[in-house]
Amino acid sequence: MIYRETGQFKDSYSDDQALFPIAQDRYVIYAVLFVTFVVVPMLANEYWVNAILLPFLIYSLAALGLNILTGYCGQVSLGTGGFMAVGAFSVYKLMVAFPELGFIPLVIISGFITAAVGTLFGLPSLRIKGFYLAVATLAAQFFLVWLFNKVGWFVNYNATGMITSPPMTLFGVLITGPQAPPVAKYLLCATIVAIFALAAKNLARGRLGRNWMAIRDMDIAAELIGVRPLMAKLSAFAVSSFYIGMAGALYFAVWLGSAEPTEAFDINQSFLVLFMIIIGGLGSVLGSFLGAAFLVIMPILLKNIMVDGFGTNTALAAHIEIMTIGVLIIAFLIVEPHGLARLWRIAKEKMRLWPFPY
Amino acid sequence: MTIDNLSTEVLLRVEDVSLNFGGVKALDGVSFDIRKGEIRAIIGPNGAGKSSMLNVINGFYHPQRGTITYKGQTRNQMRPYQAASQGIARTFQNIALFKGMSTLDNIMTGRNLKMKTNLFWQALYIGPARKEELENREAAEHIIDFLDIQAIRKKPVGKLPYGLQKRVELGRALAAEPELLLLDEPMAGMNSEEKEDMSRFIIDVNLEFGTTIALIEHDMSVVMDLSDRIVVLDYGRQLADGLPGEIRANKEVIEAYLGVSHD
Amino acid sequence: MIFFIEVVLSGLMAGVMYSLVALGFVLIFKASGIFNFAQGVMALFAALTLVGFMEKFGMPVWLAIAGTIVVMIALAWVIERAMLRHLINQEPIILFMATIGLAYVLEGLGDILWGSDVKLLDLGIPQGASDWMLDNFDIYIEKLEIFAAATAAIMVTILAIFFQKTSTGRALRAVADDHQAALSVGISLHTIWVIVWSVSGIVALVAGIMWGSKSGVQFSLSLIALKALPVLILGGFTSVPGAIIGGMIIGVGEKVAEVYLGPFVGGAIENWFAYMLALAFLLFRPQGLFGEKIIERV
Amino acid sequence: MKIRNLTKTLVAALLAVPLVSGIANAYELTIPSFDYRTGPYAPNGIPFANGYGDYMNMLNARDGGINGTKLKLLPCETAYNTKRGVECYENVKNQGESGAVAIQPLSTGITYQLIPKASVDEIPIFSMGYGRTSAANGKIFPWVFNFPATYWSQATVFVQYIGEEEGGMDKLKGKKIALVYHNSAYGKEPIRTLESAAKKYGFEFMALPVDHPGQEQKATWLQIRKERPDWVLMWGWGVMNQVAIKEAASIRYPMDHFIGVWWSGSENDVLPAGEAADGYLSGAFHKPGDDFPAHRDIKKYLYDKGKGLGELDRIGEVLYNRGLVAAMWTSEAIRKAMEIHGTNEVTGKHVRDGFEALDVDEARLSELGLPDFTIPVKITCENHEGPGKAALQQWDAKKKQWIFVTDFYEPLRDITGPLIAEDSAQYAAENNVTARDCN
Repeated sequence: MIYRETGQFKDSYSDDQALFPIAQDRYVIYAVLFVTFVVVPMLANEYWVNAILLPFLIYSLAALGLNILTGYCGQVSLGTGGFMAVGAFSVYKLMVAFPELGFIPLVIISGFITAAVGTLFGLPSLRIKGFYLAVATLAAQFFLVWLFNKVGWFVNYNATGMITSPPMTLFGVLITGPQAPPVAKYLLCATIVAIFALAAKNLARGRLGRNWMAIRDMDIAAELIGVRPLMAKLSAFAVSSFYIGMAGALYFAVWLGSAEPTEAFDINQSFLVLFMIIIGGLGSVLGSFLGAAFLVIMPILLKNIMVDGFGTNTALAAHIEIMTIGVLIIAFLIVEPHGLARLWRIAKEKMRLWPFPY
Repeated sequence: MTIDNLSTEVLLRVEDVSLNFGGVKALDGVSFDIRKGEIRAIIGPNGAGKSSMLNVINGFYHPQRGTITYKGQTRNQMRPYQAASQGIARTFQNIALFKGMSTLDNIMTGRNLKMKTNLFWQALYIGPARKEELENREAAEHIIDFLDIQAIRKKPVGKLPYGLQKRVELGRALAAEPELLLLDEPMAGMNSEEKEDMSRFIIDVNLEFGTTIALIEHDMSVVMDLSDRIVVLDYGRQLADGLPGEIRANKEVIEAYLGVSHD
Repeated sequence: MIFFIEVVLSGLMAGVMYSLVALGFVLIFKASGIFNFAQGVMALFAALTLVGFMEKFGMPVWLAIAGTIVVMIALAWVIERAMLRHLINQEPIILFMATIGLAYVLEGLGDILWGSDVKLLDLGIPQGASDWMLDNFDIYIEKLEIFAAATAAIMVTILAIFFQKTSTGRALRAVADDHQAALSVGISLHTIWVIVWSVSGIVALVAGIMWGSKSGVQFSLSLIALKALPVLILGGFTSVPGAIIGGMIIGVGEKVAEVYLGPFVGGAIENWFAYMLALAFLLFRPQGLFGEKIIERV
Repeated sequence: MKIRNLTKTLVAALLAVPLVSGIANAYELTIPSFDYRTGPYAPNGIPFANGYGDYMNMLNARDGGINGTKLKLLPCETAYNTKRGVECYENVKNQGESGAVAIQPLSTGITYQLIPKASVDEIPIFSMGYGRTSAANGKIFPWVFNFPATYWSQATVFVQYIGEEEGGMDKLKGKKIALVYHNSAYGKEPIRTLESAAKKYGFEFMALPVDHPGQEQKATWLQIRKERPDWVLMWGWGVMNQVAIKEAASIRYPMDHFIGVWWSGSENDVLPAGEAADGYLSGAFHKPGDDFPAHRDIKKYLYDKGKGLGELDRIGEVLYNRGLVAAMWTSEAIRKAMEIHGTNEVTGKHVRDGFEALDVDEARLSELGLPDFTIPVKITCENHEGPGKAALQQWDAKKKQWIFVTDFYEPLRDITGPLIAEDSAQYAAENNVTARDCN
């Protein structure tokens, strides 16, 4: 009976509208935040930050973005890699041109730039639906990557088209570049992700979120009750791209430190993020995190266990690794097509009834 | 309900509307009006063009010929959301709820047009946005009480039994506080008591909120009890238009419609 | 002028090569509404198996091919057993995701079984430019691609006959139109799926052979799937002729663009141009060139 | 339920990483080997990794490591993917007592990735003939070494060869040279060099990009057929090479006027084209074949005992030898480091000094059982490119082997020099690095 809301009466709608109406959920969240911002920074070593935590956080942000578009608004997109590139190159140009603005504002500006681009490429969604749209967004993917690869201006005419993130500080602490202490990088990303995850949750439970879901579930009916498809879809594209753009900015500036468009933002990037939200759970903020965690950690985990643990040779390990991932994906989908997030909810339901299941 | 409380102010007038899909005539020169505050029934056999008529009224279909005059302004085309924003709401023949969302959210979506705060406030979920959400939650809760569906407030509608889904859909339409409410077979596939409940709701809506209602229904007894006036369609043509009594008496109608079995 | 013809011709040929891959997608999507992401990897897997049979077991070509076909059918059966039947009536995107899982599995399996080196695939398919064309008309066409075109033609004919004449074929179409209907006339969805996946497995083998003899059999083979996607949206996910015609349009379009437009913008525009072209088509026909019309009702 | 598993496995991950660093009895030198035995470029990655690993293991088996200190080869699969490269780097850099003593990233992307990190973690990056060309400037990039020659030097070598074939550099005027390149950072490397060479010698230069992976190059070769360049250079990788060579053959482009970079000159690249590839040229800085004492030792000490990483009959392939020569230079740098710092317990920091003082001449090569296997290399503080020389090898389809057809050319430093200065200056400016003093 650890998890039950009986006895928790809500005497106002505002209580009921609260983010986590059930007390236990609130405690869980506090615990998570505590771990994220206090425990992890104390424990995490460089390997954990650079190899696991940073990619996890950054992909979570990207997944959040895509989930808004695909999970909530039902528009499947495979342009994520391209949009991340927009964010990355925007922040690069800005960092070189206006370092005085400070890193976080620059990241947010890059987000807005990406939002604009995303909205532009969202226009076809007004006519094209389903997988047709999905494949059509690949046009964005390939075009954007080509653009950044071709136009010298984006890379400040670097001979090879590589961009390297110049060192920047926040509150006097380095947060980009090789000298930056891992913990600083981690805290920066964690903070941004936490804030915007909250924002996403708010949007999702508000009017905009409902309109998105209405379009997703039955666009015709939605239009007939006064949801403007144009506004709903484009706003979804804009918000989604905003998130993905910021993710791209952090991905390049904080995590990788240098990037080349053709490799760092290729089509696999788009697929990876899409997998994350499907496995994690479409239309679920929590799902975005679970999906990212799964696809970031699982491969490394398998690799470490096999290679370091059992001394399997790297090639075989890599092959087994990819097969295992594949099998796990299928297994998950069979067990719970609605993703890890749903599994979590079911688990909670169980706990709610336990030990008296009736 | 009865003739005397029937105002004469016309809310909506349909004039000589024709609609065809690739040669097939769905509507052919249909003309009738709906008066403020009345319950107007549209009947006819399957494929008579009843649903098409509603779709024309709220702008989902665009008639090739004819005009629609709503609240004094005449037009022959408008986008559905414009219709909605001018106070036309509707329910659907085969339920068109947002299956992934809870009852409450469905109804809140219905209030979409009443809500104005912008993205940024919503993202913060404080100040105006929060206030707005709460106000509209209040309103939504009224409808929930009115339809007596408190129990399923948080349930995803996809899993609800048919009768309840119909009810939620009505709720979603009411949430918009419409002037004109279009009901497309609100009682299809219901058992007799569910039908009774539904009829009661419709009448209450009409009386309490003074909402004008246009309804399509097959069940003659229901139609005859509920409606103030009835228009009969058959294969897109307008067969008759009048008070329930007159329709009941109308020979043509009896032959064309009441005669034949309707399923 | 000659050169332009040349460009168009090789565009057409390249297009057919794409169509070979696209066909597999179409078959499965048509019959089960599944967007089979694994199609490319299936081509790779088939080709690997074929080469493996020939190299490791020294089988003659015909036997190796027969063997590979058997393998692909077995694969289809396993896929249906282990995966599809547990995912009946799921949303398309879930099924799509599942096929991605499948792609991963096949990718790993193929490497483990047959290794990751480049393997020569020589079935005696004519290679290199057609000297006759080159000498007489100074037009450059790959023999292999002419061969591929011919194969594609034959394959489409066979498929057409299969769909129109045979009872199984009709059953498949029934399923494509309406699952319930199909079930009601007493066709087991399971058998249907096994058949479809087998057929597209064989199509994948053909694609694998063609691309394999072009560039040697290696991992990159699985990436040709990306070349097939614009063909799909342009031709429509559900149309076999669409896959062919779409392929040709894409092929010609991207080649002409690359040769005549590329030099001015720095080249390598083929990829995105193909998608842009398809996108442009979609704006006029949201269901693709030959896809079934989408009718919205309430 | 699934969730619980996930958390469980998470804990496992925590344990999995330190597992290795735990075991350390005698002092061992951790030698990471960034392999790619999977993914689209595996066919090239595998032989290199085998050559690199075999040589190190052979040193262990034959002389018990370097000066008696064992080498611990630490393979890590990157799949030629930058993101996995990051994980590999973080994973290997602190393992063992020594920590990673030198890293061979084997990917331009990963190299760029590690260049800034290297100086912080004090691990030398040895990007042998690839990566960031301007890293040749030791004043700006003290931790990066890209000897024996950069792409830019190589490009100028090709230009010289072409000049010779045409009968003098002056004959280059009015000639047309095309570059078919992998549309990525790696492929774009030579463009500026060739452009300025074109300016200097007055030949016409056209660049034709090919997108990854490059199975479909019709358009590219149609353009070549139309423009009829006198020479075609190629900066290709993976399947792109095979397809390009086939296409070239099909349009009857003369193979002996088609020159590939040294990553486009392995058996993998020419074999699929069969007879048609005969006469194709490529850059090289080491000999092919297994007819060297070192190779015999590898067979004797490893393959005869079944400890070899690859297949016996593939020893001596071009990419295998490339891995081997990389291992040789790395081990020599370590040896040098031990000599300089007078200890066998060297770390990355020391090995960097070893690289910077590296001097492997003919005599030393013979001692190592690799008589004139490659060019003598001498590294200095400011010059991390070393000789910058390259030769050309030609494919003999009958014998199925590569044959050296030229001596080693000096690069045209008057062309590469300014470019390197400019590019390294830009890097220094963007990352506020100050050039160190080398005197």
